[in-house]
Formats: sequence, structure tokens, C-alpha cells
Amino acid sequence: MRESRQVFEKMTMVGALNGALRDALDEDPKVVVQGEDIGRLGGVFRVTDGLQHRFGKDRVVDSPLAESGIVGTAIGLALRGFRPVVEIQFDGFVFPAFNQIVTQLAKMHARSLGKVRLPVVVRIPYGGGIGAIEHHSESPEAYFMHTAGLRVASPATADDAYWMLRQAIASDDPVIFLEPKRRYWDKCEVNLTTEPAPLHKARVVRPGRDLTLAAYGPSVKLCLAAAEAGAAEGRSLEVLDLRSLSPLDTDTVEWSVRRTRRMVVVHEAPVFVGAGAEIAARVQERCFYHLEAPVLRVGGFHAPYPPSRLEEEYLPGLDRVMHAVDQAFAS
Amino acid sequence: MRESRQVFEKMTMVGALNGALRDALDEDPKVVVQGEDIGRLGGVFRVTDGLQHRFGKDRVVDSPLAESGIVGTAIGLALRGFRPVVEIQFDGFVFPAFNQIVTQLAKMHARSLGKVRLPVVVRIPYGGGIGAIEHHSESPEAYFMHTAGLRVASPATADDAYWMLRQAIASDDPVIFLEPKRRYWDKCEVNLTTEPAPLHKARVVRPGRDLTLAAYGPSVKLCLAAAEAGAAEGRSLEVLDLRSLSPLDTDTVEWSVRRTRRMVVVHEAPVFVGAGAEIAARVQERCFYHLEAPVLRVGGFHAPYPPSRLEEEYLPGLDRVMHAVDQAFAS
Amino acid sequence: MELVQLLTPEGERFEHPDHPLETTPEELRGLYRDMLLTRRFDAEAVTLQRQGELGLWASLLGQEAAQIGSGRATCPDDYVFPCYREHGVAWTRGVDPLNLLGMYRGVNHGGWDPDANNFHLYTIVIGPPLLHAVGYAMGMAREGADSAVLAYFGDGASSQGDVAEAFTFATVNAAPVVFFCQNNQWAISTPTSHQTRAPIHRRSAGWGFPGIHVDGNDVLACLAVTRSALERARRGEGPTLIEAHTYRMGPHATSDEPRRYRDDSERQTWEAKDPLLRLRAHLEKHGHTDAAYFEDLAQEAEQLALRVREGVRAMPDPDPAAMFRHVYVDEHAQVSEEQREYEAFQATFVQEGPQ
Amino acid sequence: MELVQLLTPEGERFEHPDHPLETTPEELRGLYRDMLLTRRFDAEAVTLQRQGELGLWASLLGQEAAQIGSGRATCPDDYVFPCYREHGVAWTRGVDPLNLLGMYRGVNHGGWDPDANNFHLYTIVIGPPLLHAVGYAMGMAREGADSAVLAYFGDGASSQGDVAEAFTFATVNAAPVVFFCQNNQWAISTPTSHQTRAPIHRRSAGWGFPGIHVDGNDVLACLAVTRSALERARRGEGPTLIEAHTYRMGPHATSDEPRRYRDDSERQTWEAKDPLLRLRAHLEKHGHTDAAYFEDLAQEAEQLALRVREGVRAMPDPDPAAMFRHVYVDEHAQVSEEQREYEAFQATFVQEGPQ
Ligand SMILES: Cc1ncc(C[n+]2csc(CCOP(=O)(O)OP(=O)(O)O)c2C)c(N)n1
Ligand SMILES: Cc1ncc(C[n+]2csc(CCOP(=O)(O)OP(=O)(O)O)c2C)c(N)n1
Ligand SMILES: [Mg+2]
Ligand SMILES: [Mg+2]
Repeated sequence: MRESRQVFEKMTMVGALNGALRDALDEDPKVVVQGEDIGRLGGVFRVTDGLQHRFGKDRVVDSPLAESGIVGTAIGLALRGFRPVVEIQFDGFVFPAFNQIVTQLAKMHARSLGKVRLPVVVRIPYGGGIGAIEHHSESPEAYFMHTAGLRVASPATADDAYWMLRQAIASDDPVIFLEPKRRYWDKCEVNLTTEPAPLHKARVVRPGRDLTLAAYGPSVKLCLAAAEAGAAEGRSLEVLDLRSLSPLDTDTVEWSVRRTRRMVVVHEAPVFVGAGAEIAARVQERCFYHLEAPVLRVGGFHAPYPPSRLEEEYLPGLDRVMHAVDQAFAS
Repeated sequence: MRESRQVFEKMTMVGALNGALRDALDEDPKVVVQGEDIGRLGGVFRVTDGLQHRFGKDRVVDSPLAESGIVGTAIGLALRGFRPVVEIQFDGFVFPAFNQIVTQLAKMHARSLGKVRLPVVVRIPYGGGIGAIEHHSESPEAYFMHTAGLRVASPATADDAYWMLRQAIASDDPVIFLEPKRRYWDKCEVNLTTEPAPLHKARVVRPGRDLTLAAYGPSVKLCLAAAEAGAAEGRSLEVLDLRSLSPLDTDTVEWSVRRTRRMVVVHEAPVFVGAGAEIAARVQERCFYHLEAPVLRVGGFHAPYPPSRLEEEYLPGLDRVMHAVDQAFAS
Repeated sequence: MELVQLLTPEGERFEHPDHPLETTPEELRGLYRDMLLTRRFDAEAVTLQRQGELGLWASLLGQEAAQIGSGRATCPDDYVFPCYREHGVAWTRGVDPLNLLGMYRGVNHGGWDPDANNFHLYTIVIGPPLLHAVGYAMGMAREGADSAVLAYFGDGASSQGDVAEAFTFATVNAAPVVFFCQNNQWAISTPTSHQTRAPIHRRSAGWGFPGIHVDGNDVLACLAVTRSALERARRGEGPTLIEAHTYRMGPHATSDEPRRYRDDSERQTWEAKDPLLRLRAHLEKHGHTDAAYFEDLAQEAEQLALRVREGVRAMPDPDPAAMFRHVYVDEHAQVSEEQREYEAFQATFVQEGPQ
Repeated sequence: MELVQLLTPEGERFEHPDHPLETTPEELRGLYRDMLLTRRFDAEAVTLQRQGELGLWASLLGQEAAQIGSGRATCPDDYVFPCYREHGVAWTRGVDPLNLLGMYRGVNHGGWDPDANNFHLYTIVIGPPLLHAVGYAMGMAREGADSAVLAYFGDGASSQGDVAEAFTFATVNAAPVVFFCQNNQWAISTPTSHQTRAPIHRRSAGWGFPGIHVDGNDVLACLAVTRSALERARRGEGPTLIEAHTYRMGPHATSDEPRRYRDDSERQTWEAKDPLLRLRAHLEKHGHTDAAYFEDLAQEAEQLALRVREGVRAMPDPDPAAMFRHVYVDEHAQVSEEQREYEAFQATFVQEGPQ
């Protein structure tokens, strides 16, 4: 079906996301995109660049400045049979829409005993590392993971960004789609003809024998660097890109940890009641007799995201990951 | 200071909370109470019964039907030097206020580098078991625990309810105060003259040797029943009432598990990325070599709270707790 | 602003220049029947709650005209977004009253098919559905459909930020939606004066769309103003706000005790404005009805009550597996895993026999 | 509704029956000085951002009159809630401009003491501070204070539900608060016509409180209307909404590219309405100033710029331990634990020496 397309080389994640939206809008007239400043401006990150020009103001809609309204009307559009993809401008601005997301978007399918489907995608540029002011660097994934009825996914590369966004739009369930904004400008080869993996499958991005590093979104690249550094020290670290946070691909995690017997989970969000807590809790439940060391977590502190001059201290960096790896081996 | 007061006997939790509010309003003119229907009606659970009559409409305020407004204006009142205690009518209605709570209430002290203090208490009747309709039985604690800047606490008895609410009101930090509504009408002896314990300290409510049951709020009573049942089977189960969820009193938890070497955490909220995940993750981190079995979790499913005719299936009950205990011993 | 009224409490009929309404005797009898059957159904539900068959009930007593009048103004292709008390509106949409009881009985959270009658699920959280209504209307407009959305909310709900955002999205998109506020004077124990100092129908002017104040106990006026507002919406002229002046005669819900916060005398004043009495007076005065009509109707009402009573009692408790169904459309690993564990656990009891 | 204007773009002075304003030449010179210094400070911040000293800057260029006029209407005991662009208002409250740069440099999230000048922190999330303002005003009223709150928001912000809730809480509590909307025609790339189809100042009528439309580039008109609104609030007569018609001459923030969404010609139209030029014309025409005044002022502006430039460059990066400080007032076990671990980890580097 997409034979005519070339395999693009070296695309940024922004470009890949833009392509995914363009192709989805092209293929399905029910797909509509809405958000603040996504039209003429193309979004503050240019993810929607050119889409309004191409598909018109009815399908690529500059919304009023009201996130509850953006998500609430998207729910209404979905009830009418549309497949809305909405953009929240930054992570910190999803909270005005939280009521709509948690009490309505997540629950309406169940409330209706399956009669109603809400294929809504909520795109959120998230995470830190871009030197921004308050509320522009947060990682709210744990809130959404804890909310039954939502799917939560986050790509780590441009290739995954393209395909995972296409899959999220194709999903009949609501998807919180978390885009690691510090990776927006990273380039990689995007294969536009072959769907690489299902949306909710984790992937071994670097095989290893001695310890599993589990991460997603912005932290995968960091873990790959850590594995490189580990190799230099003679340790073989396996890196898992979880890709999906709800559901969690526990099978792949388990399969990895049963071999490596050690695990460190890395994310930018605060560790306290974060995604890593769930992963650690599950792994010790299922791999109790395989573990040589406790599952360790490296992530943000129990503190508001700091001013940007401190963000490198707050975010998990190579040093902190390697330190946790050392601790796991010290056990 | 309170010598003149008698030791009340057999008070309901509603009565204890009412007393705590009354005494706080009495002692500090800066304490104000606001919420929907808390005045003439005395709140849908009568927690504020008689307070408006006694303290006037300026201090016990029937607010418009708008939770963001309730919390937002409470923040403003706190900035002016007041100590607002607000009521959210039911757990499921806290989400319209989520933006105010997460981006403002939790972060303003840090944002101001300590210049601003927001001694706001957000009271939320939470949890299930009362046969209610949708959104009236949820347990949102994980969302608040994950949010740095908030304190989160939940009493399990009338005695704790009185004192913990007093302590929450006295706290200079914002406190999310979760009231287990299914225990509202349970009576116990309330000692109005002696502060029993600090707000953030866990308590061993039943000592045991073989396994630790950790719970809070509505589930403590359940765990006590489980310990009773366990004793009949010859197992000595220790029951911890965590009382505080943020901070978590990890020291007490650790101290208990190091002795019993087994642990089951029980709560009504969904287990996926819930409070139990954090507790399990911490315990395996800190007590790795002491554990004889993985820390197990018993709680709500990854599903919206069901219609009331199913709530007994959804909520952790004695059977499910005992089953987890059996599993912990089977390991 | 003047209160639109077409029928006085004494049953006198008026014409209104802006809201003309032609009715046949048959239509008038139909409206009366709708109101009476709705009231009877509602009373039955209150009884069923007292008998323990329902966990809770939110009665519409006193609001029959507002609901039947506005509901009867809709066309089949229109779409309706209710709150949780719109039993009369549901009736006009052809929803089986039994369906309304499921959530109050605790066997489901709604669960009817909204698309079967273009009547959305009851929604407990106050505020969000107004935005769903606007989104739905935006979708209709994009499809060029010749239909409109009717969205209900209460005087209390008017304070929620989502309502304001709904007005914003409706106007900038010129969405074909009518916002129908039943100002029944109370939000649980809170009088309307605690929600706003200006009449609610004035709210829309600040967004540049019309607001209408209608006698909510006058079924003809409610029908007329809603019909013209829906027509306006279908013509692409955007939203209208209607405030229906009415009264919640009963408690907020069966769990409520109105004596704690309001005088019975208030209720008595409103009894004189009863929506059914005035239409009955009109019907009788103009010879549109005879004794047989009322007798037949009374009988029909009792049959409805009987059917509801029996239907509710026969409503089975849901299968526990339903907890896990429909959380997602497609498989979700955690749900499947929890369901497997739950079922394995349940199976241990079956093996051991009943406890 | 008519636009309140006391000074034409040509510097012609008018009287307005509802908003009388007496000014001395000294006051007029003071207002001009405020605007000029603010503009100079703002330009310096833009430069500092280009030089990499700031991560971002949100310029107020074009909005000096709206901010200085309204800000100068406040009394010391009044309290001000800004958004993130109210540098001119901050100036009138006596906040050191250097303080405004901390968050844009990334060394803090605000961090000044709001009570030192009764000027609240800049708040990035749009909507919430309006409710804080109302709550603060409710507190003032309860204390019987003879003061009022002035709360700023933008045309874009007007769409947030929190703004509507602020209007509700303000009216039912008759809170002494003035809502000041700087309609600078744009919310990033979104024109005001995408937020509302009716003028923003009409919004308040639906809540029963007055709305005023003022020429936001006329510093005298802004001063006059804000002063009378604050006085009204202090008299206990409740809130007022002011919409100041103005223009954001620059990009939304330094990261923005306005050419993608608006024509330069629009900006040129507004240049003719420049708030500084018109007051300068008036001052010169009436002989209130001479060349020396403008020269001295220009020098003062350069000194301010110099002080800001040097001050910013000298701003130290925060101590990493600051991450853990002030999360809570009192000790919090998890924070303490994480801080201990962090410090122990850092100590390993110190021992090993610089990497
Ligand atoms: C967001 C939210 N907050 C609180 C409630 C609890 N509650 C249920 S009904 C009600 C009063 C509603 O009053 P109104 O909007 O006038 O509708 P009415 O009940 O009079 O039909 C309240 C406060 C709720 N359902 N949703
Ligand atoms: C809740 C929220 N959503 C989105 C943003 C991102 N954002 C920052 S400024 C802005 C536009 C604001 O426009 P307006 O209110 O007119 O104020 P102006 O910038 O023109 O002063 C947006 C969308 C935000 N800060 N907060
Ligand atoms: Mg009402
Ligand atoms: Mg603007």
C-alpha cells in the first residue's frame, strides 16, 4: 500500500511526527488535529508545520487557549466518529485537562459497557533537558499509567515516533502519546514502508548479559551511552526501550531480567510512586529468585523540576546511572 | 491547655473530624473552611455540621460548585495569611482542582524559594464500600503522592482522624487529607487531651512475627481482620497502619519487614503504579537480603471503579488478603 | 429580560412574537401524557429506592415541563447530552426508562447505547459533558449535517469552568448547540444566589450569543424556545443559551434532607406553578380532553410503573468479569493478567464449593 | 461600548465624565519616565537573551501604557497578581528589575518575596492566578482591609475555565478585585478572534459586574479606569473587569517567529499609536518638559540597562542543594533521604577530584 514511498534517511523526530500526522490525515478523513498554535505557526515545536495549509482549517484547528476545552471537544468529536489528535503545548499544561482525561476520556468506554469508543490521541511534548522555564520540562507519565482506560506510550527515536504515532491514531482506545522533546531534533533513519513493532511491545535495543537497563523516551539514549561506558569497564549491559508504559510489556522485562539477574530503571520523572516503582515491584514479584540484587531506580527527585541551570543535576545523567549500576553489582 | 476537656468515649470518625474542625476554628481565627454544601447542610456526610451556625458564614463558606475555584481561592486566602481547610465533596470530584493542586498548591513554596507558605488542607472523603454511584468510591492517593510539595495522610480511626486533622491544619505545608468514608460511622474512643503520634509516623497496630501487612485508611480494619484470621491459622501477622503516604515512614516499614521477612501491602486504589508499588520497590531495595518472599500487593484492579453491585469483587477483601498471605508463605 | 411564557399557571394560552408555536390538541395531549408518565415513573423510582431496589435516585419532580418541552423540540438526528436527572428528556428520546435505573441500582454506570437514541449517557461529574456536546456539534457541522446538539446543565453546574470553555469553543466554531440550563433554584443545599449574582441567561451575552429566559414550568414555552434555538443552530447561526426557571420539588437525591437548608413554604409556592396542572387546566378548558382520557392515562401510568418495578427487580447483578471487560477496546496486558489472576483465585472457591 | 481614551495618539488630552483624572506635570513626567525606563529595561533583556545570558524573554514592548497606567493606580497596600510579562507593573510596585530576570535566566522560578512589594510571583500556567487573586481579595475583605487586588491576564487567558470561576467567586463574595485584561491581540500565534467572538470586556456583564474598555496605549486612561475600579473595590462594591486594547509589538517570546503568522503591516499600524510617543507629544506641547529632561532620562535609562546587564552576568548559578530546599517547609523524609544520597554521590567526585 505504501510501496511508492521511499525509505527516508535521517529524519528528525519532529519530521517523523509531522509525517505521521500528514499520512494519517491523508489516509483517513476522520482524523482531525487540534491544539494551541498548531495551525499557521505549526506548533511551538513545528510538529504540525504545513498541515493546516495542506488540510485546511477544519481538520487542523487552532484552538482557544483552554486545555480542558481541547480534550473535552475532542471527546465530543470522537463520539461523532472522528479520530482527534490533540496537542498539549507542554507537559506542564496538561493539568487543566486532567479532569477530562481521567474522569471522561479514560472511563467512557467502560461506562458505556463498550458502546462508546474514544480513539483520541493526546500528544504531549515532555521531559527536560532543553533549558526551559517552569512547567516546560516535566514528566507526567505516572499519573496516566495509574489511570485505567488510557494507553500510554513514548517513542525514543524518530523511526518509532513515526510508527508509534500512526499506531496510536489507529488505536480505538485513547492514547497519551509522550514525545521526548529533548530528542525532537535527533535524526535517525526512518523506514516509512515497514511497521517495525506493535505499539505496546518493549524492545531490546542493545543486548547484554550482566544487567538490564530499562528506560523509555528521552532516557533510552542515556542508557545506551551507559551501556557503552559499561562495556569499557567490562560489563555487558542490556538496554530495554520499554516504548509502552500502559500496558507495560512485563514479559520482555521479565525475560531480560531472568537472564541478566540485575536491573536498573531510569526515567526523568520523580521516582517516588513513578513508573520505576511499578517496574521494580513487578520484577521483584516475578523474578524474586532470579535477582542477584534489588532493582534500582534512577530518576528525578521528589521536588518540583528545578530552574534550568540545575536541570543537569536533577535529571539522571551518565554518572548517576553508572553509580546505580555499580551499586547493583556491589550487592 | 486542653485540661478542661473530657476524654470522649466512642465517637464516630465524622464526629471526630467535626470536633477537629471546630477546635481548629475556635483556636485560630485564621482557620477558614470552604466547600460545597458545607454550611447549612453540614456537608453531605455532616462532617461540618453546625460549624457555620457557630462560626458564621465568613469562616465556614458554602462555595459555588467549582473545585478549581475552591482550591484556587484557598491558595489566595493562604497567601493572605489564612489557613483554609477545603472539602472536596467526593474523591471523584477532585480532578477539576487537579491543576490548582499540582501546578500551584504543591509548587508555590518552592517557586518562591520559601518566601510563600500555603498551609491549605484539602479534605477528601475517599474509597469505596458505601454502595455509591460512579466517582463516589475512588482512591486517588497515588496521584498526590507522586506530586512533590504535597503531604498526604489518611487516618484509619476516629482518634487518628481528630488528631491528624488538627496536625494537618497546623502544618505549614499543603496536606491532602484522605478520609476513608466507609469508616465514617465507625466509633472508637477519642482521647481529646493527648496527641497520640506525629502526623507522618506509621504505627504498628498489631504486632506479629511472620509477615507484615501494611495498609492505611479504610484497609487497616481489613488487615486487622486478616491478622485475626491468620492467628486462627497459626500465623502471626503484624499490621502496620501507615497513616502518612507522603512522606512514607519507610523506617517503620523497614524495621517491621526486617523482622517478619514477608510483606503484603493492601489498598483500595488500583495497584498499577499505586502506593503499593512504591512500598514494594522501597522494601526490596532496602531489605533485599531480609526478604523470604517478594512483597505482594492486594488492591483495586486496573479498571474504573465498578458499579456498586460489583464493588465487593473489586475491593480487596479478606479472601484476597489471605490468599496473598498464603502466597507469601508459599514462596 | 422577560420570561417567555406561553401558558399561565391557570392554563391561559399566550402567543409570543419571537417564539410562535402552533399545536394541535393531539400534540397537547401528547405533552401532557409525556409529563404524567415521566412523573409516575419518577415516583416509582423513588419508591423503589425506599424499598432498597435502587441505591439512589435523583428525582425530576417539578421539572417535567422543562424536560419534556425541550426534549420534544429535538428531531431524531439531533443529539442530547444530559446530566443525571434528565429522565423526562430520556423519555422524549425513546430511551427505555428501565435503562435509566441501572446506574442508580448499581448494576452499571449507564451502559445504554447512546447512538441508539442519540441520547448520551448520564454523566456524574459536573462540567465535562458540556464540552463533549460542543465537540459533537463541531463534528456535525464538519459533516454538514442538518442537525444540532442539545446539552443540559444545572444552575450549580453553571459555576464550573468547563461551562465557560464550552461557550468559547461553541462560539469560535459556530457550533450547532443549544445549552439548556434547568435553573431549579438549588444545587443540593446551595441556592442559585450562591452561584451567580446575575441571571444565568445573561451569561451568553459575554460570548456574543443569545440567552433566553423561559418559564421552565411551561411545557409549551420550553418547547417553543428550544425549537427555535435548535433551528437557529441548524441554520449555522451558532449556539443559544436557554435558562428555564423551574424548581426541584424533592430532595437533591433520595439521600438528601432538604429540611436542613430550605423551608417547606418555598415548595408550596411552587406547587401553584405545577407544570402538569396548568396544561391539564388548559386541556380541560378547551375541551381537548375528557374523563376517559385521564382515566386511560392513569392506567397507562400504572402499567408503566408496574413494568418498571418488575423490570428492576429482575435486573441481574452484573457478572464480575464485567469489571475487566471494556476497560479497553483492545487487549491490555495488565487487565488480562489481573483478570486471569482473579479468575484463578475465584476458581479456588468453586473447587472448594460454596463458602 | 466606547473605548475610554484620555490622550489621543497625537497627544491631545480629553476628559471623560466617568473617569476624571487630575494630573500634575510632575506626575505626567513620572509616567513617561516609568514607561521609558521599562522599555529600556525590556530592550536590554531582549539583548541579554540574544547574548545567551537569558534562556528566554517575554517582551512587553507596546504594552507600557497598559502596565504603567494600571500599576500606578495601585496603593502600597493593594496586591498585584501578574502573569509573566508584567515587567512594567513590577516596576510600579518597586520590584527590582533584576529580580524579574532570574526565572528567564533559569536560576530560579521567580523567587522574590511577594510580600515585600505586594507583587505576586510570575506564574507560567495560565488561569490559576486569577483565582489566587480572588482568594487574596476575599481575605482582605474578611480582614476589613481598605485595599484591593489587581489581577492581570491576557486575551488568550480569557478562554481558561479558571477565569470564569474567578468571576464567579469574585461576585458571590463581592471580593475587592480588579481583573485587568491586556488584550494585546495575540496569544502566541492565535488572534483574539479565535478566543472569543465578543469583546472581552463584555464578559463580566453575565456575572453582573461592570466591564470597561480602555485604550491600552493611553497611560492616562489606563490609570484613570484602574484607579476608579480599585476605589470601587475598596468601597466593597465588588469586582470590575478592564479590557485594555493594546498590541504586542514583538514576538510572543524570544523563541517565537511572528512572521509565520502575522503581517508586519499590522505592527506598523500600531506604531502610530505608540504609548510613549503620545505622552511625549503631550508633554512637549504643554511645555512640561525640555530637552534636558529627555537627555537626563536617556542617561538614567542607560544606567539602568548597565546595572541590569552587569547584575545578570553576576547572577550566580544556584547551589544544587537548592533543589531539595523549600520543597516543604518542614522536613519530609523522602526529600531528606534523596538529598543525603545525592550529596553522598557528589562527595565521591570531590574525593576523586574534578573529572
Ligand atoms: C465536579 C462535581 N462536583 C461535585 C459534584 C457533586 N454534586 C452532585 S449534584 C450537585 C449539585 C448540582 O446542582 P445543579 O447543577 O444545580 O443540578 P441539579 O442537581 O439541581 O439538577 C453536586 C455538587 C459533582 N457531581 N461533580
Ligand atoms: C495552561 C497553559 N496553557 C498553555 C500555555 C502556553 N502559553 C504560554 S503563553 C501563551 C499565550 C498567552 O496569550 P495571552 O493570554 O494573550 O497572553 P500574552 O502572552 O499575549 O501576554 C500560551 C498558549 C500556558 N502557559 N499555560
Ligand atoms: Mg440545580
Ligand atoms: Mg495576548
